[in-house]
Amino acid sequence: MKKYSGFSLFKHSLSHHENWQAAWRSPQPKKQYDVIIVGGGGHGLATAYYLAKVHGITNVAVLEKGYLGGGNTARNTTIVRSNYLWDEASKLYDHSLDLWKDLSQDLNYNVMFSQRGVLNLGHNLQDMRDIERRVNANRLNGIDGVVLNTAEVKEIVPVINDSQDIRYPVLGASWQATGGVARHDAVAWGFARGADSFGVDLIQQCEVTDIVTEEGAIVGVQTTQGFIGANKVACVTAGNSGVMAAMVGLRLPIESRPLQALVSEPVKPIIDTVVMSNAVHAYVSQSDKGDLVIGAGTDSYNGYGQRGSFHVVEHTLSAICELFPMFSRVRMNRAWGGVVDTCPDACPIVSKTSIKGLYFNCGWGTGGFKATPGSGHVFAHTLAHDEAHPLAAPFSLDRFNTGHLIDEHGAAGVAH
Amino acid sequence: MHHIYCPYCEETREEEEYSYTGEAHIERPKDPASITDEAWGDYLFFRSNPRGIHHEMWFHAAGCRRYFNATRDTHSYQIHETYKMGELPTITAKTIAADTLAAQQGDAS
Amino acid sequence: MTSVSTNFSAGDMMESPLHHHVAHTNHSDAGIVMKEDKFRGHLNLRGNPEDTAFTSAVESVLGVALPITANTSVRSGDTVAYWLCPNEWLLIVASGTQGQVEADLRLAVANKGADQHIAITDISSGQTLVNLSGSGVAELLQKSTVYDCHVSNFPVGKVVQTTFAKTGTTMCKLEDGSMDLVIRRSFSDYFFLWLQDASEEYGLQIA
Amino acid sequence: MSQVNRLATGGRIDRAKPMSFTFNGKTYQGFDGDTLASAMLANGVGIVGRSFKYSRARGILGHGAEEPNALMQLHKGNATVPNPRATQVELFDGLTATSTNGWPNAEFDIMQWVGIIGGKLMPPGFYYKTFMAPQKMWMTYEKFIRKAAGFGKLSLEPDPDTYDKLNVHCDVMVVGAGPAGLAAALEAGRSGKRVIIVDEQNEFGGTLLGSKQTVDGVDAAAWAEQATSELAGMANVTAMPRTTAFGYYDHNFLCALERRTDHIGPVALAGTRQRVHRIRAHQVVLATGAIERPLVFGNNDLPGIMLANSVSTYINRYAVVPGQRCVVMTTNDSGYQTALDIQSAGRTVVAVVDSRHAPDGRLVEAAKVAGIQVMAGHGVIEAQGGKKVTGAIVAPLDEAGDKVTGAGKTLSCDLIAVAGGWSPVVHLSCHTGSRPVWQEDVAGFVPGPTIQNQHLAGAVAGEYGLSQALNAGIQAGATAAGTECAQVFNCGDESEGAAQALYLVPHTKPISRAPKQFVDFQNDVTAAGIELAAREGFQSIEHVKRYTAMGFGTDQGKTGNVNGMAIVAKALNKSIAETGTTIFRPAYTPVTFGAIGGRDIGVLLDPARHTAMHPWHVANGAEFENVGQWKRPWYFPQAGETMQQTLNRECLAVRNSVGMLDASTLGKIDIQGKDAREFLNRVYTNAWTKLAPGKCRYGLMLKEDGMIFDDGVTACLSDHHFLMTTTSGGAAAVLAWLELWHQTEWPELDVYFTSVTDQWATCSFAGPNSRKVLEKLCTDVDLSAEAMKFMDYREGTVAGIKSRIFRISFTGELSFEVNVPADQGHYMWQKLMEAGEEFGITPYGTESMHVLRAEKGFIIAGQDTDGSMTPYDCLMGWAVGKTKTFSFLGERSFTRPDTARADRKQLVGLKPKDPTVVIPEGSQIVMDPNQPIPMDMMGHVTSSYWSECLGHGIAMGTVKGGLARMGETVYCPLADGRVLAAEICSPVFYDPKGDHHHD
Repeated sequence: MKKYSGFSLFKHSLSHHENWQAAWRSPQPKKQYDVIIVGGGGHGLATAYYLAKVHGITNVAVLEKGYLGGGNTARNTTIVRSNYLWDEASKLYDHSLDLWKDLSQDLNYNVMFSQRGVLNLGHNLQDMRDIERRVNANRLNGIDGVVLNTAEVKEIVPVINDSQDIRYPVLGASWQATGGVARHDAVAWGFARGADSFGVDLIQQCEVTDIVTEEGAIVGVQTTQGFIGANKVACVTAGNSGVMAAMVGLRLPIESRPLQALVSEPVKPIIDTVVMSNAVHAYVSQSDKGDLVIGAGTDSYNGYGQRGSFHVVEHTLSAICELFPMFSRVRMNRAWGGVVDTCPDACPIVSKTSIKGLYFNCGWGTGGFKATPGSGHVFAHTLAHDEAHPLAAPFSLDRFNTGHLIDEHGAAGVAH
Repeated sequence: MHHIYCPYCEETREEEEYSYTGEAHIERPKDPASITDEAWGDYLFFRSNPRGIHHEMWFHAAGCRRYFNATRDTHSYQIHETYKMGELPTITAKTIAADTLAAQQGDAS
Repeated sequence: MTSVSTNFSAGDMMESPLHHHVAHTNHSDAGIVMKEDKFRGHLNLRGNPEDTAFTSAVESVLGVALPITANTSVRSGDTVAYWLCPNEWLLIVASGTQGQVEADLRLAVANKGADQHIAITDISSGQTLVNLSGSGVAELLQKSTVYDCHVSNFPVGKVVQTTFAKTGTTMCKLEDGSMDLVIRRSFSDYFFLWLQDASEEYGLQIA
Repeated sequence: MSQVNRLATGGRIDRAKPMSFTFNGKTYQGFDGDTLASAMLANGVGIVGRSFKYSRARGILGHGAEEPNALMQLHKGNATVPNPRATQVELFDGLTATSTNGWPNAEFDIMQWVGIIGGKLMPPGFYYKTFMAPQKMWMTYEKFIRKAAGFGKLSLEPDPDTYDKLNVHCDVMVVGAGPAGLAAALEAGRSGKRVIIVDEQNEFGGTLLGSKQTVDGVDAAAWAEQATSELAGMANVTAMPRTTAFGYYDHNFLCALERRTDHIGPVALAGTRQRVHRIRAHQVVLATGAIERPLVFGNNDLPGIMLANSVSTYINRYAVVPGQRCVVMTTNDSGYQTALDIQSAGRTVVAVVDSRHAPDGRLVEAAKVAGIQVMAGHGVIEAQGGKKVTGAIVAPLDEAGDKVTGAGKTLSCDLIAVAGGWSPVVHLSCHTGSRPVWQEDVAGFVPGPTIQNQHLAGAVAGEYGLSQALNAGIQAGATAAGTECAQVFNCGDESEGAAQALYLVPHTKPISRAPKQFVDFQNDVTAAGIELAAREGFQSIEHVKRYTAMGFGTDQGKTGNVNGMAIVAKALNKSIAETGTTIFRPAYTPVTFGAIGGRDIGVLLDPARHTAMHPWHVANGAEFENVGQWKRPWYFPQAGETMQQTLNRECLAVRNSVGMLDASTLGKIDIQGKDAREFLNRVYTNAWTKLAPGKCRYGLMLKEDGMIFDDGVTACLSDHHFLMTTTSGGAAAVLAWLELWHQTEWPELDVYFTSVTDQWATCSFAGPNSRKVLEKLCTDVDLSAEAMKFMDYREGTVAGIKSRIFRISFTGELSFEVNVPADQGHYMWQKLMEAGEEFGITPYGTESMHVLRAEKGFIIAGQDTDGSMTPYDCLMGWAVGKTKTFSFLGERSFTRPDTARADRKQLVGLKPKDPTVVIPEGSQIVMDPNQPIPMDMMGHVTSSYWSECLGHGIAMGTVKGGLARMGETVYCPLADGRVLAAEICSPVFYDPKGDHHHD
């Protein structure tokens, strides 16, 4: 892998950029791999990267039915934070946040991780109790966070409507200064380039049509490019996890729902941080291009259509206009949907299964982007050792049978 | 924006009148005490979540307040039928596959 | 403690949900006229429509047969019955008679057979009947409800339960083309705020 | 300044209505009927803005929704609107506009030097390759990058306008009122069906308005006027100009934005500025037309290079010729029409440069007859000029259009009209998930298969000819309306020559070294950039889009996408059909946030629900709390009181005499039927079989996972009749829950549920004197302690009103609840206040209610529980029936391994060691305050108050294994550094034996 730098840019400019090498190879699939990762989104690519880098397992293929990073990685609102409520979840997300901090250097790819801070607004007394509880838990876990009152929120986001006479006034917020946003596509491409440099085969346009087992153990997958053998198959297929599970007769505690997001036309910078409000279902930040990037709530029904219903967008934009009255005259440029794999407790599944050699990493719901490096990192450990990474252990499938759920609805909500 | 036929109101109504209430035909175990934790967990949380034909429940919240079932394609969002509680679907993934096959054979002949 | 007494005259024991919005008009030729039909008796009736003992008992009290076709109503003098779902009706009767009607219904049903599974619930105070008329009503309803209220889809006598802005309503079209709406009490202030806002371009008269 | 480019006659402008406007501070004149763009062109305005990345000078390219360059900052102050396209802004007198980029202005932009000098260092993806070291510096780099972000600016003031929505329904919805759409609407309208036809422009007609063709012998524009007026005369047809269908959602639901006042002034003087029509259609006819493609050659972004069809439109519709000496470059016959239009406007056509070697259509012949020079087999390979085009380098091309085959020569000109073929406007058809398909014979993507009731007509389906469009339109209208139609239009426009598909005009230099060949103007995406992306392995069309930002602009690639996709395909040695297209998403053109929000803002954002006594609370100075949608009195401050003083006063009144709470918001469900008891047995944790009429019982409701979902008191009114209460926020969910189980699992149980939350107003008054207050008003019920016991229910007359009286208590004091029909609630409240006056009856709100119940250790579901608490976790095992025959909802979950653990978090009382302290709610609880971070958190404080009657702070909280830890000390480390100690105790702080409420 040729290193990227300001110097390399200058050098290539002299030859009219005619000599850049491909960021990754486009190999033909081999007959047999040690590990097959199904799903070339951010989580799958990160898993491949850490498998190779940390565990030295490089005979790995990532099979992607479309194009790399083309699912929810390409469709989310790019928020990164770790201020979850429960120990299990906050430690996992904070592990991820730690990896984010050095990710650009580690990957030699600028993922534009920008720690511009995340506000979670409270609009009623119970919201504020929950915020106090969550921030206190974060603080005692070593995760940064403070509780702000309305005036302090206004100081950070001067354009916010701080009137107390509105229907759901801003009573305060939690503030995680180390949270922020990153460039979603770059995350997928950076991990892809990194994994490829270790010899991982990234195979696009290769859809897995069946998972093949013998005597309860994995032997490979059937794909649109033929059979590919492996003793370990890791499904990192987000919204399509249920479809994968069904191939081996499993059901998952997951429902796939549309989640919509939208951007405005680019405008001059007006908001520097990420502002999230579970109570009124509105999340907004502004990209470096100037778009207001806005997340809506999930649609209530199961849907793989990568689109949702208009009333959900209407609901979100009325809340946005209420929180930011001057946004009313800006215009929506584009709205789209992703397919989110939602779990009953709003926490992921990073787990072995009853089939030997079959693993699932899914259920990240509305909040998977922030977990990308952490998810890949712990899942790679699980794959390499056939035993859960300590941070991943609480997220096993059997919690749905024992009852040991980690109910993050308060902190995750429909938050991104 | 779904447009859904309510089998009780006998009219097609806007999505905003309804709420979606999950997979249909999941029966509560008759004797919960006698089943394993695993079986109970399956009943509570595990769902088929198909990409394609799905039998699911909707609640006509702003209308007649009846629950009913729908056979809907979760990818195209086409609603093939709705039917009352206690009834069984007449259209399933199997019947659609058979219809498709028959149509193809029809084309071929 | 001394409390501020709020606007009660002696003997004025009853306040309808829209009590606070007194008759007035903001436009000489208002396109929307709202009239609250206060204190009507509202009874929720449940029973099996296939049980003729039940339906005939109800008919004997109301003087008309219960509507058993979806989305329809029957009307007789001060009494109107709305179909709500296959085993549920809203009976709106003359003000103050709801107690008697309920008692009569229970008696009539009991007389027809002891095992009748029915329910009658007085909800007269929990909701109110509002009539909207005027040249702007069709468009006002388009602003307010997702249901198609066009005459081709909403003939006289039809009853529809649907959304009204961010609350719900039961609507019935009258002979004169106006629309009766049932509004829940706790949402009535919101309803009125919405109505005021939505009727701004037509003018609003409170009759 | 005079309108140098305005023709003396012709066009659809009203020369009798001159209008002045300013652009970048300079005043110009235009006419009614102009767009801002046509007026600027009439005045010879060249540079309208600067490009995003390289700050290159840009002029107007198109005449409608496709325009990528002419983004304006319109109006001033709070009315300012960022980014509308000048081509879509109707001119009005006094309009002000500025460019959105360029400093000090678009004409003399300093940033262009960054583009010129740094441009070579900014190929696609350059961000990803640099600014990495050190990582911490990224935020600093980013600060500078952000300075260049965005086009227009937002005002910091609230929007002065309002917006609304209409829900509309129709049989046939026609999108687009060009020839195909008009024909479709006419046919559907004549059938009597309910028809809606919308068009984004100010008048119907589309291309007919800028055309010199005829329809059945009638002048095209005149035919459009006839059709429009026929539609206007049909009562069943709603015809809406200035209305853009911007989204097509499932099951034939479309959204359209109607601009009601934007053509009149910056702010609506009356009514709403814009209106969203939410349209449910049975059948949809898409007649959205096609957009002309520009041609990709060197410096093809210079001001003065325009779409040929746009040039024709400016001439014919607006009487503006945007140049003196024009070169037309075309790949098909339509460019010849533009050449003819220019010539007939009296300007010079230097040449028609046609990439085809043997063009031979009707229009080609006409141009030749008119004496226009045709350079067949040639292409404009590069434009020359600085701030404006001054010349075109024209060179011979090979037949395939792949190579320059000879020496070029420069044609001097100030306008290059480019006709690169047509791209059907497939955008709406994509919104519901249908993928466009490449159709080689029309050299464009056309809408793909769909399950919507969708019909296509005209150029959107690749039917580019006028007769074709009209005939397709009338047939689509007939099909959609379910009629048959034999009408056939004839426009005499047969015999067009075949078009050549040319997506990149070759240069003598390779792509990477040629002058910049722009594909997507707004985002400065060049052919070289696309080629580089392919070289770097970004082979999917979606990857190319994301890597280069092609199609990401506010025009969503309307002009550039197909050229870009073709260039990708070529770089990858694939066909366009193989590489495919990106998918278009709503909105077709950008839509104002405020319009999508509609009227659901301010007080209408969400309904505020009020009780019957609300006016009293307002009049008596209550502060309110939002509980779900309800507005509940939080506390009733008196002059000079702090909130704590108010609470102390309110609580002491209850403890010492009597206080009154409006409890009307509690959910109430009327349950009737002979199986009501059995049903309650199944949904509640405790037993209901033996509850006698006239008795009440507290019940806990669980979800099937065993966790507390809701709670409340249910009264047995008669053997088959119960009244259930729920939490204020949970009423709707509980009713839906009961219906769910009844309708899906237990339909055999004879039971009916009816919400009576709004029916009953509830005055809850508590305190040692509460009986005395009630006795003053109620004479027909024996209220004595012996006759009416704790948890008894009676019907009686209170203040002359038939009431339901409950002796239940949430405060620990003797307490009654009087329920009256809500019509009489306000009256009852006043009567009770009057009756209680001699006892100092004190109204209290939810906060004092919380304190009083916490003193008694009563939980509030949702505050002390969070969806992870079982009854046992809340020390409420007493409320769980152990011997019920039916396995009630949630029971099975108790025995799951995790739920059965002994060290689960359990709800306990917490008594601060320092009696003056109130531990903040939400504090986390640890056992060892000196443990370094991360600390082992044992639980958290769920409720905490100052108890005036006890004289110390009290709290409830969850603690792991808390039940077995009575008497132990726990610690709450606060954010401010304090560590508060508390003792684990029973949560019942006040009157543990319950003497008071049993009195």
